[in-house]
Amino acid sequence: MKAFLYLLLAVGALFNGLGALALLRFPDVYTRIHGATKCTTFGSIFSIVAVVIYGLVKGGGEGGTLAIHALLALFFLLITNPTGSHALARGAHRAGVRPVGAVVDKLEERK
Amino acid sequence: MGNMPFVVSMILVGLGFLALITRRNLIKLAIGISVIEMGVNLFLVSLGYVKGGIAPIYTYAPPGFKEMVFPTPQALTLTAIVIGLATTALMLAFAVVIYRHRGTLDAGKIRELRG
Amino acid sequence: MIAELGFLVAAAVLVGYAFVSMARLAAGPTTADRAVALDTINTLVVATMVLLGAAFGQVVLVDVAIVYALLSFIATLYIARYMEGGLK
Amino acid sequence: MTALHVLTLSLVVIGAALAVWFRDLLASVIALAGASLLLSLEFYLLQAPDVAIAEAGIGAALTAAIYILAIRKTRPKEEE
Amino acid sequence: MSVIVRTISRVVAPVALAFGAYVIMHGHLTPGGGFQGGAVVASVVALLVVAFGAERWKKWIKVLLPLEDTAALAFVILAFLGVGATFFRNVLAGSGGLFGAPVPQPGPNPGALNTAGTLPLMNWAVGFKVLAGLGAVVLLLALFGREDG
Amino acid sequence: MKRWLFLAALLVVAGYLISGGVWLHPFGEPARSEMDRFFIENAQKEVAANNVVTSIVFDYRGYDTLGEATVLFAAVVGVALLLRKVKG
Repeated sequence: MKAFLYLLLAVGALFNGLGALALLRFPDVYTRIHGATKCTTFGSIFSIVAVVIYGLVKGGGEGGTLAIHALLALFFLLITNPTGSHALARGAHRAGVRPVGAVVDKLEERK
Repeated sequence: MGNMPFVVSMILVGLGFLALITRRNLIKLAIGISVIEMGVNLFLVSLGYVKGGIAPIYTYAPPGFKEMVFPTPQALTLTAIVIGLATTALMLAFAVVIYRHRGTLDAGKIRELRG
Repeated sequence: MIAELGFLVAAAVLVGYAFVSMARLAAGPTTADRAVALDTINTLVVATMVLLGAAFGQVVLVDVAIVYALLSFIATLYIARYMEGGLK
Repeated sequence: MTALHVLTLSLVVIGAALAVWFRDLLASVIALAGASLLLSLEFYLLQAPDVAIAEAGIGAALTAAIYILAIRKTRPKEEE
Repeated sequence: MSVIVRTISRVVAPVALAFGAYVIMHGHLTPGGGFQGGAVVASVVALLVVAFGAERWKKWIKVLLPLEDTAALAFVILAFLGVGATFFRNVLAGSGGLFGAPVPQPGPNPGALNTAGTLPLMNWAVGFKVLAGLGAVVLLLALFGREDG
Repeated sequence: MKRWLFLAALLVVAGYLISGGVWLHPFGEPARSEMDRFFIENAQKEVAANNVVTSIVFDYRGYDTLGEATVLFAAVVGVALLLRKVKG
């Protein structure tokens, strides 16, 4: 059980680290949005699910409340995080930021 | 570690004063005041911290707890944060109205264009 | 079942990643880069808060994480709307 | 514990310094929002969840909102 | 803003309102209270302004500004309830009526909702005050400077 | 000359502030604790609230909250007076 929790935490930390690395290494805004948002959201799922399982195993009123509240936090994170990234990518495109090294911009051609 | 929260709150206050002294944009001055506010809030809350204490809430507290963090500075900080937002909004409203009337946000130029 | 230490270490690692995001916030050439860094810090802090709530053994602390998860994207929306040229 | 305190406090100082240092007002506001976010994490570590919720609700959404609205109504750059 | 943001805002705004009500209602049991819950609900106003535009909510100012005054009045009246003994005396605590139950047992406990006397009522008053004040501030700043005012 | 004077004054103020932080009483061991211990021990009996902070905000130190409400009211009235367009 404990090993499983540690495995979940390690996977979560790994994916969050990949997201942070993407933020540092990728060349332009759109690839950074892609890497950072996707990896951190996916890694946070693992981290929070570890807390949920811990709460469920602990049981009682305290553990159940912990599991429910952590699941609520995960649910809201999953709803709001992609929305923010979508709005940000759209705003960056409207503001005139162009992708680095892009050969064709289909969104621009449609206008 | 040592007294790091106190030192950090002092550094925040110093940074805010630096912004207030060296910058002339009115919105930047509001940002400097916000930074000072952050420093003061951090100072108050860290004054009430007790080593090994838990949050001052009895709901689902761990059964064998020894200490509780002191609640009075937290109560004072709580009101200070809301007041801070309200006064920041008042400052920004003044900045917007001044820009509408004078066409500039520079504090020095506003003083020259008196009348 | 002493997993609290694991939660604490994982939280410290996540806060360490926030340094990388802060570097992008400092360096980012455009406003959008900085906003992406802010978004990443938001997600990392929410995960950290949930982990620390379990590590401290205090259930009531997790409410803070819910507030952050619910409200942190409003600032991102304002920045995006500003860059689109709205909010006139 | 100590390591978490040190990391979070350094991040708060970096965020506040960036907020003071940037010339672009929007970037400055973004750095201020980041510093406020990490300050809320520090309140959480100092076992003050009430203050952390207040700082979360106000620092995450409302401060950035009113600053960006005010910048939109005025000039985005700080003139030299 | 785009359709995606509007749809998600329609989902998130009621949920955030409900969570703000939870934070205000459980102010005497869990972290939270009038200030925090009011800030959460005022953030919902900010979300609606950015997602749907400010003109749509223009007439809300006429509601929010009087609501703030009314909530302030309610808070002062609640404070005057205990004026026989002292100002801000908690007269309802332990009286056995509404919100008058004593704490289940001293020390750590799961908590019960109808404890704490006038504190929940004051939480609601201050919550309405903060949400009305900060929401009105955001709306006024968003509406300033438009031609149709 | 003026710049050097400014830098010197800055250094003096920064040194003053930081030494004040360093030589305060140690972090985690508050100097005076009678009032807070009274609140922590008696909040459940007197106010019947589990959250000690709320019991302080609204009961023990209610005057602070009254003053806060006044300041918030004044700030909102000021913003409304500044930004509201006068009709007619």
